[in-house]
Amino acid sequence: MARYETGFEDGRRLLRRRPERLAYGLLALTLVAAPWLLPAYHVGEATFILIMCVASLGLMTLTGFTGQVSLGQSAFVGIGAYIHTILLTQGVPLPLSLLLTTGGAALGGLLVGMPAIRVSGLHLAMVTMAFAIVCEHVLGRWKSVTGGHSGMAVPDPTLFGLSLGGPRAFYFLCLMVLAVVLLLLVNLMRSATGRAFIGIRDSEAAAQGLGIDVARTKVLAFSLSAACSGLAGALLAHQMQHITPEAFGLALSLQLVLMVFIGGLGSLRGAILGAILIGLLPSFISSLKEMLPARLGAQFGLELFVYGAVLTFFVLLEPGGLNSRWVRIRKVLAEFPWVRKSSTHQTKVYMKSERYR
Amino acid sequence: GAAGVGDKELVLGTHLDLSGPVAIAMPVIRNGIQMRIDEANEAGGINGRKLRLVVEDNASQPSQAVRAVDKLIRKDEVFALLCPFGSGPNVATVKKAVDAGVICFAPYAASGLVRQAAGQTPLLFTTNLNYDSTTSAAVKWATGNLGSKKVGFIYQEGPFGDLVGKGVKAALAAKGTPLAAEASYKVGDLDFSSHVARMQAAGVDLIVCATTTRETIAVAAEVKKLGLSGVNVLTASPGRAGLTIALGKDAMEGVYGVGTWRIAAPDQATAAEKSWAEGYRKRFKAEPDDVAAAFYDYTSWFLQEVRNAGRDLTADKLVKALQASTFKGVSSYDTQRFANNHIDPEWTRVEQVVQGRWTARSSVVDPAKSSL
Amino acid sequence: MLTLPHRQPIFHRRLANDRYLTRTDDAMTQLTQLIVQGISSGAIYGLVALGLVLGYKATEVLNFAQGDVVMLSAFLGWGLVVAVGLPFWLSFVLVLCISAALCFLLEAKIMRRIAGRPQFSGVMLTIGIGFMIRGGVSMLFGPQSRSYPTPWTGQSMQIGGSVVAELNLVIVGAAMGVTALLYYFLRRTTLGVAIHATSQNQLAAYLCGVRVKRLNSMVWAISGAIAALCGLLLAPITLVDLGLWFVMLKALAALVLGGFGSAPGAVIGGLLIGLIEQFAGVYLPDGVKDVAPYLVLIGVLVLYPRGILGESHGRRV
Amino acid sequence: MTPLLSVRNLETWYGPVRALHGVSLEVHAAQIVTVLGANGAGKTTLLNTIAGVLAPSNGTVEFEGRPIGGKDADEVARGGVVLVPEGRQIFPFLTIAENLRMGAFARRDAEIARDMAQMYDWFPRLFERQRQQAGLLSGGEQQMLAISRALMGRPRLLLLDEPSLGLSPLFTKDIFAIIKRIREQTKTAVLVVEQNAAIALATADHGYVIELGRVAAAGPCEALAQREDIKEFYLGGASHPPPQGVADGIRPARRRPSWN
Amino acid sequence: MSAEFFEVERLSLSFGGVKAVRDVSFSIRAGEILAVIGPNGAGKTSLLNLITRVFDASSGSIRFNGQDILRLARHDVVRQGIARTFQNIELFEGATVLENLLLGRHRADHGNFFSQMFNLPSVRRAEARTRERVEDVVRLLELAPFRHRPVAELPYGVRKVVELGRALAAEPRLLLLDEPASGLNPEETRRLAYWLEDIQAELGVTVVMVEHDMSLVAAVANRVVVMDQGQVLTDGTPAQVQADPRVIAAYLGT
Ligand SMILES: Nc1ncnc2c1ncn2[C@@H]1O[C@H](COP(=O)(O)OP(=O)(O)OP(=O)(O)O)[C@@H](O)[C@H]1O
Ligand SMILES: Nc1ncnc2c1ncn2[C@@H]1O[C@H](COP(=O)(O)OP(=O)(O)OP(=O)(O)O)[C@@H](O)[C@H]1O
Ligand SMILES: CC(C)C[C@H](N)C(=O)O
Ligand SMILES: [Mg+2]
Ligand SMILES: [Mg+2]
Repeated sequence: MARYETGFEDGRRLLRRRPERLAYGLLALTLVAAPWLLPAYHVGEATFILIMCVASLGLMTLTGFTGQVSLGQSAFVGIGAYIHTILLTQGVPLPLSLLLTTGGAALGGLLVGMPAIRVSGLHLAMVTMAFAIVCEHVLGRWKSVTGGHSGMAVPDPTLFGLSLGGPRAFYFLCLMVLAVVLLLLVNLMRSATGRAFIGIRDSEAAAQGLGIDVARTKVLAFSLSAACSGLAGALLAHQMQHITPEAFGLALSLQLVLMVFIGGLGSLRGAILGAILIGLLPSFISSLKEMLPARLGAQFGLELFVYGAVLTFFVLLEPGGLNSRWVRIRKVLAEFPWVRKSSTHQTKVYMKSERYR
Repeated sequence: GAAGVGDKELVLGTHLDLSGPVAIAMPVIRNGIQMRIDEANEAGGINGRKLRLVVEDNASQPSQAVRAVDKLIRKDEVFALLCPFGSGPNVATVKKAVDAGVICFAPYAASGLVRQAAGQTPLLFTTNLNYDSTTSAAVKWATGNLGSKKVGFIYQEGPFGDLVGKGVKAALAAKGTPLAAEASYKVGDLDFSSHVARMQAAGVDLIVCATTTRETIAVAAEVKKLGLSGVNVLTASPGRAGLTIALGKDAMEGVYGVGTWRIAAPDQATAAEKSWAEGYRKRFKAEPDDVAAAFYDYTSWFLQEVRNAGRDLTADKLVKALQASTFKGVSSYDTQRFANNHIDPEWTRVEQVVQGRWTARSSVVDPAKSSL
Repeated sequence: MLTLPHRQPIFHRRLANDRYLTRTDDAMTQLTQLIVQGISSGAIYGLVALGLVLGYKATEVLNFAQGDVVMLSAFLGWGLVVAVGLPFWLSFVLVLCISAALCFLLEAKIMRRIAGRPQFSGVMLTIGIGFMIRGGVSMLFGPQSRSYPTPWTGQSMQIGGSVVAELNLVIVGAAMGVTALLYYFLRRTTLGVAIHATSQNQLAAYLCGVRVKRLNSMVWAISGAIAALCGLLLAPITLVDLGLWFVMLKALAALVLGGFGSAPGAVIGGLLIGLIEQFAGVYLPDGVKDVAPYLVLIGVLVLYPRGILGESHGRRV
Repeated sequence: MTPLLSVRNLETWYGPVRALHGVSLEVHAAQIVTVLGANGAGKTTLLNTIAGVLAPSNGTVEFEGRPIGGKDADEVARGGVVLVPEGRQIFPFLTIAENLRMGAFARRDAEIARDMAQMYDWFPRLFERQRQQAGLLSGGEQQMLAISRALMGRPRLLLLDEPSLGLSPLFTKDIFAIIKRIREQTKTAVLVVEQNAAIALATADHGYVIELGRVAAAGPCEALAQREDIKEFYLGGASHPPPQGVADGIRPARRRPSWN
Repeated sequence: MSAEFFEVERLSLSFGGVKAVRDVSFSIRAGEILAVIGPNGAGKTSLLNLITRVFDASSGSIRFNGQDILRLARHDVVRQGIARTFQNIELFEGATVLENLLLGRHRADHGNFFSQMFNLPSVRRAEARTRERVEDVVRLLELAPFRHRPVAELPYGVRKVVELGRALAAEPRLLLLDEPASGLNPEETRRLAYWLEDIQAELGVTVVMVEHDMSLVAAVANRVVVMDQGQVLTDGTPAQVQADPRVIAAYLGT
């Protein structure tokens, strides 16, 4: 059956066509060259976004692929940041600490996931939200270990005696971590486990009927996403240089959920696009402010208002998320000279209850 | 020249909570700073430079503050951070700023912790009194003068509450009495009945509050509602503000507070205070407020030394100037100076709301040198 | 139990250094005090949660902006009473109407567009709208806190030996009244059944001739009015303040605890959380109070995944 | 005589996909009309468009002389055109009785209770289970519920999308008998889409065959039932047993699936 | 092989007061196609749900290849070689036809989570094998034109076929079908009959099929079990049951 094998291998290849390979190659080059092209501030922002990408990829596996909405992701980011900081202070070398942190967060995800999977949908969102609130509280109260609300200073990242604390070096550390995480997730998503995730999202009954161990797979997804978030937390700790519990509160959870949602559920690319959009918003807003007339720019609440407006705009007008827009653009580009006028016929849609999934 | 020091312009930055839980307290702070800067610019700038203030939002979120400070340092290339707000945000960012050689002046935050986070640096100048030493002095005063025996503590979870608590405990430890009860709340909590009930259950006769505006009022009102007539309420400095009375009205009557700056009632105001208030009203079409005055003052102090540091401005020069400076502003109790990079002496006194006005109950002292 | 209201304007009694004997409270008084307090603060959570239940019932959207509507209403109340100078009760009615109209429009113009999308889109959208409301209010009114007098400000009475602010009674009364009305409306009227039906299968509801769009908007309007009620009742307790939306977190917990989509459940959940907070606040170590409702929430949901009064949604294949 | 329902040149799109390419048909008062067609021909789309579930992008739908094309489904339903949709669409957490009462939502007359008794009489299984959540009914029971809920609305035009789906042979016959009886008693017109062409053609007066979103044939049912192509495609399995070839291993040449 | 291949004994199920299945016993020989017919609400779907462990039986036993199914964990039933389709189609709406079919093979997919993450050669080989089997199903059911179409867009009839394909992809030894012909027109039903023949003859799969379309039952079933009110009314060849007056009265009509 060699016929299928070749076809199939082609189908499974990551970058199928020449133009695609070219585009991604260019992207990689740009990312590598970026620290020299951008001013220092933007390198910092880019690093921040890379970190957010790692965290949002984690949530995407859970929410976008497995259909389990979690508002507790900030807790795992926090756990990661704290474990990593504590390990580093204890003198554990950076690579080992990153691994241990990832493992620790995965374990945390496992422990939270096991009871949490008993509920689903909005109930799950609420349980995980409660968990995040409790977790932040514990971080703030457990003074002997976490330094309480005054937080902890994060040691500089060093590798074999070399400091990675500078903006460029740290940018590359984050870029590398993101690349590895992305590659592993891409692999996972195109294999049996990834398909099982999607199956559970679309119909638990059918998934069960196909012999997928629903409980186990859900816990796995939880654990996986916690691991990514924890890893992101470790990097974030370096980015912040000083961590306090409030940094890992509900607001961060909401941001992450917004990233995967606005990026487009069920696509890793969406997670990254979402992280870029949401990650850039604050700086976008602050530069917007500078352009507005001083009276308006100085208004209190302007940030919040614009932030909300952008969210509303994207949720309303990009139902498939940024990813679907991207796919459409790519299609137009691919068919370029023959631009088909897509007839936009409004179809009526009806609310579907999700209460009996 | 140094970062932010241009030919015609001096760029300063700050980060405030413009969209977070404490945004309510920001307009006055911002107005106070802005007013002084505008005045300086209207007078032709300082040493030939106009001043430009870049305001960023930290939403009281340390992580957002980190990014805001990154932007201020790297993109706007500010010369100094002027009066950034919030303990969490400042603790998380101060090291970053001073490491980059940016002066951090007068953060409105738990000073002790900010200093701890900053490490050994000459670039940090805190003007906010230490919550622990001032509160400690006030609690000692209360045990002496009000005869308080059992002390309870209601505090905001976070660095601010922690630091006030340290002061309360220090004062009690000196007396050899333990803290009778403590109850924490999170920013955003609306209901303080259980906190007060806890105090009541422990039978306290003095409740020390590490609270800001709304919570101070809520605690005071709850105490009144329950008719706990032998119980005194003492609020740490953030709750002791003109605003709490303006909003809390009757509920605030009789509450004690730890003073950090003068709150001038309109009819008792000095000429300087009156003209300042007039200027504020004109500029912002709003009633002036003690916090605004305080931040106006801090900005004044800063600008005064920028002028003294001369046209050839560098961080080092300004640090030297500041260390050598003395200052007494519209709202200062007394002349202040920086010693060991920190405001010294820490003038404070105990006040009480009497007929809708913060009224002195003790003399102004420096808690490090003498007790109230 | 209800001894006669012994009305006393409480804020005018003491002066600066007055010192009275500390009241000796026996454990019983303390207990009743806590229960009364717990019920009255729980009632507010329940009331906010009720508004959430309604919106959820009809459109299966969990309105995360509810807390912001509460906050907005409080500001509107301040605006009408203090800035415009209208009498309290007129403002009261006006605010209810404005908030209802606003939520009506919100559903009709915005929420409707995401029909058929995953449930969580509604959450995302209302979060965005909530931000806009919060930002808008602080741009319009400024972020400062403020207060205004209500008929209940500062009034309190004695019930069974413990002091209760009249406002708390009003709140409890309002919560009970609204719950009873809603319960009757949802269970006993054709329109109520239609709301259930619409949420279960919107297409089928259309096919039965239900004016789904109007119905949904109307239900949102009612939930807006409830939010306004909460805002107006909360304002005298807590000041008119941007932070009012925080009540949303507790209301959410109440809603989930009681079982999504159950009106009595929401109120029970609210009361439960109110009581838990009070008791944890006094009898458990410091700090536990803040997380106690959430710990209970996690525990209850893990044991009863549908909440206390949640319907079971068996699905067959 | 003007028809009760007249559909002219109806065109419906799903986003970029055109599902109906200009369909015209008529239903007269008290007439039973059937629509036949292969999978994906657009039958469901047609009924949904008439009922207002989908919006047409072209063409007109008139009911009793008034245009109803593009109106919302609830308005169409209140106007007397009631659809039993594909896939049942019951209210899963309401009881059976509540489901039926929802069918009469738009009615204000006093005869609702009587009609309900009538439904229980026709569908005794529903009577037995009237307090049970509808979502727990068996597939066929749900279909009964969907049909009787539509009847509770006392439609003047009843649109049925594959009413026999999941019903036992006996019950399929019953349903069509009921349809006929209703037509006799109340002059209700019926437009029915059906895979079981044999019974549909036997019951209906007039028939349309839709292929790929177009009307491919139309005429009185007797005439349609005689046509060879229709016999082959639509009556094949129903009127006579399948070719013996299946058992013998000799198969008739496979027709390409209609979706190619 | 003998009657032991699949055996249901005195199986009962009740929901509160409703006795959906009462003391049902029957057995299937390997390679047989067994049709289950009966009036609406007779308990046919419930029977399938019992076999695939969606519901827990109140009493009775189900033996498959000497294994007691009722003792297994839910997801392990499939591992024993039992696959099913659903009456109301339970496809993964958000996925393409191909993905649905691949998911059908989940139980045969090997390799742990880490080897999948690193896309080790063993995983690549397993994936290739999986895809190969799925392509066989695509060919058998003529699904090639829809391979990459999202299921949500497909008409009812095609979805039915996709669901059948998904069950087949699991390479079951026992296939449970719930009304496979509902919603299909006679032409399509005839095609289904061929496929079922193929499935039986070429793949050697045993089939239990709940069905109302007697033309299909008559064409492919070796044996028919008639259920009524949760009980077995009678069983026999298609011709026998079609002639049974009780079956005519309760189910077929005249
Ligand atoms: N939601 C949708 N999105 C895109 N295309 C659709 C959608 N629904 C239906 N279609 C397409 O429209 C065409 C007509 O579908 P329709 O459901 O009307 O067919 P039908 O005749 O009712 O078929 P069946 O007998 O299977 O019910 C089909 O080709 C189908 O693929
Ligand atoms: N979860 C449940 N709770 C209560 N009753 C149920 C449940 N599931 C099924 N029933 C009842 O059990 C009976 C048998 O249902 P089942 O679905 O097995 O019937 P069926 O033979 O498949 O019918 P059909 O041919 O209509 O699909 C029905 O009367 C149904 O109402
Ligand atoms: C500065 C004070 C008013 C308290 C403030 N909330 C802080 O974070 O410290
Ligand atoms: Mg159809
Ligand atoms: Mg069935």
